[in-house]
Amino acid sequence: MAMANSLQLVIVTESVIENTIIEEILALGAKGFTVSEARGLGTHGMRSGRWTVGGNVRIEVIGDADLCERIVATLQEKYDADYGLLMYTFPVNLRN
Amino acid sequence: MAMANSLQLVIVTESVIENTIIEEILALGAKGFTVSEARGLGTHGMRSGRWTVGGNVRIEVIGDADLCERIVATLQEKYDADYGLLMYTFPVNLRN
Amino acid sequence: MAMANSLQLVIVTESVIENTIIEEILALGAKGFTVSEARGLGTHGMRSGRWTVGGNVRIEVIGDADLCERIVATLQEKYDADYGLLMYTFPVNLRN
Amino acid sequence: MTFEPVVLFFLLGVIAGLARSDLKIPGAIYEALSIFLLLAIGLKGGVKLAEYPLASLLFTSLVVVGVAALIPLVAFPVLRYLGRMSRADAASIAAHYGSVSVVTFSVAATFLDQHAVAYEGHMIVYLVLLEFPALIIGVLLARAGTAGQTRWDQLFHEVFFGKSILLLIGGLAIGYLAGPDGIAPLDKLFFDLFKGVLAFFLLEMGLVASSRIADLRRYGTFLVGFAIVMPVAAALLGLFLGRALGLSEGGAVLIATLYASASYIAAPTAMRIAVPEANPALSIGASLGITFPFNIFLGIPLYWWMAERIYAGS
Amino acid sequence: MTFEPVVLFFLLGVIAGLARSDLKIPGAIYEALSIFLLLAIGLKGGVKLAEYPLASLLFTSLVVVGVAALIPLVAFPVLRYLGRMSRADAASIAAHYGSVSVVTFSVAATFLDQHAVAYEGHMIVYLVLLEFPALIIGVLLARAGTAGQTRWDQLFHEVFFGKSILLLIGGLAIGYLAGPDGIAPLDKLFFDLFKGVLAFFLLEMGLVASSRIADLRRYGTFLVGFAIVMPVAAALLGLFLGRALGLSEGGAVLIATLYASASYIAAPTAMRIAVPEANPALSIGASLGITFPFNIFLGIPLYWWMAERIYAGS
Amino acid sequence: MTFEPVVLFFLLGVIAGLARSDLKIPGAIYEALSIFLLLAIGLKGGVKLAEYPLASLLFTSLVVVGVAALIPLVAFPVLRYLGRMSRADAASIAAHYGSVSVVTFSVAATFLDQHAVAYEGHMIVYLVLLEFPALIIGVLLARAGTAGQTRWDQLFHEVFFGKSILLLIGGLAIGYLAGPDGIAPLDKLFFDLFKGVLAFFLLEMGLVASSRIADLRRYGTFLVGFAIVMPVAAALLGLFLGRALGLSEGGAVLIATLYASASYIAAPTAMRIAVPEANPALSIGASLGITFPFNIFLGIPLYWWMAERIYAGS
Ligand SMILES: Nc1ncnc2c1ncn2[C@@H]1O[C@H](COP(=O)(O)O)[C@@H](O)[C@H]1O
Ligand SMILES: Nc1ncnc2c1ncn2[C@@H]1O[C@H](COP(=O)(O)O)[C@@H](O)[C@H]1O
Ligand SMILES: Nc1ncnc2c1ncn2[C@@H]1O[C@H](COP(=O)(O)O)[C@@H](O)[C@H]1O
Ligand code: NA
Ligand code: NA
Ligand code: NA
Repeated sequence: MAMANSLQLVIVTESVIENTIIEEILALGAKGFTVSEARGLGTHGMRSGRWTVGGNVRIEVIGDADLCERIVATLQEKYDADYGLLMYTFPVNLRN
Repeated sequence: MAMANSLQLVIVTESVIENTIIEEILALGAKGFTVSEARGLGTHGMRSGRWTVGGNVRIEVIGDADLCERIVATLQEKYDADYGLLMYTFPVNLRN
Repeated sequence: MAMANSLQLVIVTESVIENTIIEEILALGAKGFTVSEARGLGTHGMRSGRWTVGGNVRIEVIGDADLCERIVATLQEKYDADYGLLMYTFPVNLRN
Repeated sequence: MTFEPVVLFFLLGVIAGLARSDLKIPGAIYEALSIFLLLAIGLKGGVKLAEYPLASLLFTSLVVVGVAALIPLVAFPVLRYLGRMSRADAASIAAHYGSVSVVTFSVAATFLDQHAVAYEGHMIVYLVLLEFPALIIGVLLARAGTAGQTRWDQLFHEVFFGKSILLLIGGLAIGYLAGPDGIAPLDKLFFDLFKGVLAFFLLEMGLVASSRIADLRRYGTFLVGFAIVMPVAAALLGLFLGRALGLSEGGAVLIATLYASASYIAAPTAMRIAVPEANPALSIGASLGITFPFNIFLGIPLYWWMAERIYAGS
Repeated sequence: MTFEPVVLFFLLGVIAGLARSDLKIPGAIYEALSIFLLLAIGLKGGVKLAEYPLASLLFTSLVVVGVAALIPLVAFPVLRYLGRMSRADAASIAAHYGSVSVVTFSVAATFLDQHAVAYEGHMIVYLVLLEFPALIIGVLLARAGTAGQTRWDQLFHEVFFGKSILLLIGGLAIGYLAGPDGIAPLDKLFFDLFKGVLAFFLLEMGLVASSRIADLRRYGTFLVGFAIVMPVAAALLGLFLGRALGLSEGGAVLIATLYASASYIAAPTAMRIAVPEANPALSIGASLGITFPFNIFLGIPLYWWMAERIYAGS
Repeated sequence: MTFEPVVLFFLLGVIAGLARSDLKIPGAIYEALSIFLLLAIGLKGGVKLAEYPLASLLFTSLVVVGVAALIPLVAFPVLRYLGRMSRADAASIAAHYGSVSVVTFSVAATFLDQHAVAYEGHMIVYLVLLEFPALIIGVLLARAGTAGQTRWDQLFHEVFFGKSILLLIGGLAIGYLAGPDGIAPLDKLFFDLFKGVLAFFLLEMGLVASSRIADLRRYGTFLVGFAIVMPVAAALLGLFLGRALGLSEGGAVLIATLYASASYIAAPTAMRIAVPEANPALSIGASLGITFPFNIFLGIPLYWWMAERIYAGS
């Protein structure tokens, strides 16, 4: 899928909404994603990954600027107020 | 190992071939690597990390453009057809 | 926290000093961090994550160049000699 | 008042947590222990259930569940107006206290066994039935008169197919279908090891609770008081109901414990999904940081003491 | 036809999976359970093995393994020409069905115990011996007349030092060397808990199988038919062989079950490495999504029923 | 010299490791097993402790711990001047050998049980007491006459609230408080399964040790020799002390084993934090790669043989 001008969008959020977020991402047109477990601290407090608190997930999506824009806009509107959420992008070169 | 012009190569692939891929990377001259567990969706379908399906691993290698080129070329030729494989690079500044 | 000119600082180090490193990072002014489990190979040998050897952690901090500079300088001075440690930065666009 | 030795493991966990020890039960193990406990309790209940005519259970079950609905309905205004909490927070905490705690129930049953007090085997059915109605009441309270749309489908899914209910009901069904003889070869795992696993679980709960205790200072004395007074009031309701239903003294203590206990497995997840604007630290802090230890150390012996008074007076 | 209560846990897992419950057995637990099962079976077999003269086992073992080679050799042309599958896919599926399933075997043994049917203790030796030859046959079939180079060294390594074979053979050796008395102090873990652990394992298998059921629609009715007819045919072969070898009725049912069962632990990994161009979803979908549940619910009682007819006619 | 069958699991692990098998015990399971072993040993000791007057234990405990301090104090100059190691490395290895191994102790106790040799129940108290003083001596040795600042607060915290000590002492206290009757319902988990869990643990230790064996070539023959001679010398010290203290023959073997064993749970973490410039591969390679297998296969039977000679001569 070697294409120019790809962006990597990284989403760090609460694992309790992992499935919901992934459904959103796919509905918005992502062709794939990669998820890994994480924990962390942010404005919503410590998320140590212990039960009853829950941990974070780190979701990575590679796509064009347009797709990333749509995902960012949707998640920000629907989940940013109530859930721990961090999103950032950076350009990458796809190599296969 | 502070050197200029380093690239971070990220390889997302099936955990069943983790050891094989790491041998290739070291044989091609990488001085180190970092591995973490992941799961994901791509053209080879969902890899949820449940047994019988298996999960992915995310392998990161920092090196110069040459090394990354060699790794990309080798893995693409030998593993891209049969295994789930995603590779991308981006420039980073090494700080120690 | 959408701000321009953010850097992502990635620190890969031994899990035995995770808590110590995180205290340093917060004391130096980081507003948050994300941690995930990793394993790897570097100049300090293989860290497979098996017990008695221990694994690595991958700590990500997003902040301005100043903060990253302070963290890099502190960790390099205090931990680079005795512990496995890799640090690198790259620019990212914060999206929320 | 004596207590069950198994609660000493909770204490050990609290000490380890407060001392910032590196002791931690890995998440995978915690998950496995909780699947074990839920299945084992379900199986135990299912085997007992086969001994009772189902029809006779129907009426008492309706009463036990109906009366339990009072708990969140009383807790909500108390939290909202006395405690001056936001609607979402009050509703979420009310849901936690209306639902039940499987581990508290297990400690109470162990306590009764230790003191050789008999109780009806079908209590476990009430445990299953009491787990979820309060969650729905909580969401209704949070949404009453507000415009916020609720993810009702997600809530119902979470409530009925969330792992706690699914394992409890699944175990109940398997125990009922297989009967005592069919389950016998599983006894060595599910019944003989039960108390040991409970000890392990309490160790981890102590570790987690200790991190909650620190948070509590921030929430103020109102919530701390609520987390102690509410269970005692609910337990009294349970004791009188138990007597009215003609249950044994041990059975009444178990109803009291169910009413007094607050959920910290099913409720937090359900509330995070259905009432995300509620602060989870408040509800979990109160239920796990105060009510749970209160119940296992003081509450259960107290409810038994009260039961003896109430039954003596009949 | 009655079935073993333990299979109800598989059903519970399927229901949870289809209902998209959040129930999941953590990977680490699944790993530990499978190490437990493999070691326990090996130990059990090793203790029994000590009771038989090894030489007498050699001949029957050769026959049981030799006849089993027919299974992949018949399955391959059926899949390739009747099923119009690619060479790689046909070879990989043939390898899965030629190999065996440890859990299916355990459910069959439990079934026989429950019905108080005796069987020879050395059956477990066949289980170990049958696990790998089909994997090598599968790779040979995939590579016959093609230019593709095979990672033979990796395959042999995977087959002989892969954890299933290693734990089975290791357990066998330890059981044999230590004898019943040496193993006795381990009985409480490895034997008393065996059936309970099997129940847990079946719960997880149900969860995984449910995700495979959805896939199956895509593979068409041919594969579904194959996944039911093939085991029954193989079981018949096993029953007649068992009678010819003078085994007890119970022993014949176990040979039949071994022949009928399809691997989903050793085979998928080995095939992914040695025949990577085969689609793993097809082989795992058939073996885990259809053949496994078919065997534990219908197959085992059916093979027993057939065994009674065949042995009555002798 | 016969050995305990349970050590065969260690051998299986070594073989799997050397053959580069994909067998591995997941980290979460390893963690859980070690929590189990530490708690179980603590509980066992606590129950026994209740049978002894605490005051009478105080004197012998002081002697056993005091004499044990000789071990790191002798090991350090040997490593530093004979072995030409850096100050940090010599100090860290000395600390490992001065501390003790819970698993080696358990194998020795199992060995004595198997040979029906009696021993005093309070040995476990010595196990707990011997775990940490050597760690502090090691840090003092590393820092003597150097400018390097030590993270003393972190070290003390690690030593006293690190999970090994915490679980051992916690178990001891719970066992002591609850007494045999209070602990009885936990026996099925903590005592009946103990030996099986030990087998599992030894399997994993074999896997890890095998990776250490390869490293050892690099460290040279001096370290290998040290890792065998040091335990035997320490064991002799322990045997004579045991006799002098009037312990039973079995008790003396256990003191000998404690002195001979080297830590690989508490010590590595503590040294990594307090003496980070020491190379962890050296100390863990010696203690886990050589001393541990030496002790469980040859050392324990040897110490028993020596005990018989020494006690016969009294
Ligand atoms: N400055 C930061 N650097 C790295 N990760 C962060 C940062 N801020 C937040 N995060 C991650 O994003 C998650 C959600 O952030 P928040 O919504 O601020 O609670 C946190 O739990 C962290 O894992
Ligand atoms: N667009 C994408 N964004 C992020 N990760 C991806 C993407 N496509 C594929 N991946 C990851 O790479 C793995 C292999 O991809 P594939 O070879 O396409 O199956 C997947 O399982 C995902 O973890
Ligand atoms: N070239 C590299 N590429 C990726 N990760 C590396 C590299 N070098 C070191 N690392 C990671 O950083 C950790 C510490 O490195 P070191 O201090 O060199 O032992 C290693 O265990 C690896 O996880
Ligand atoms: Na309640
Ligand atoms: Na078969
Ligand atoms: Na020692």
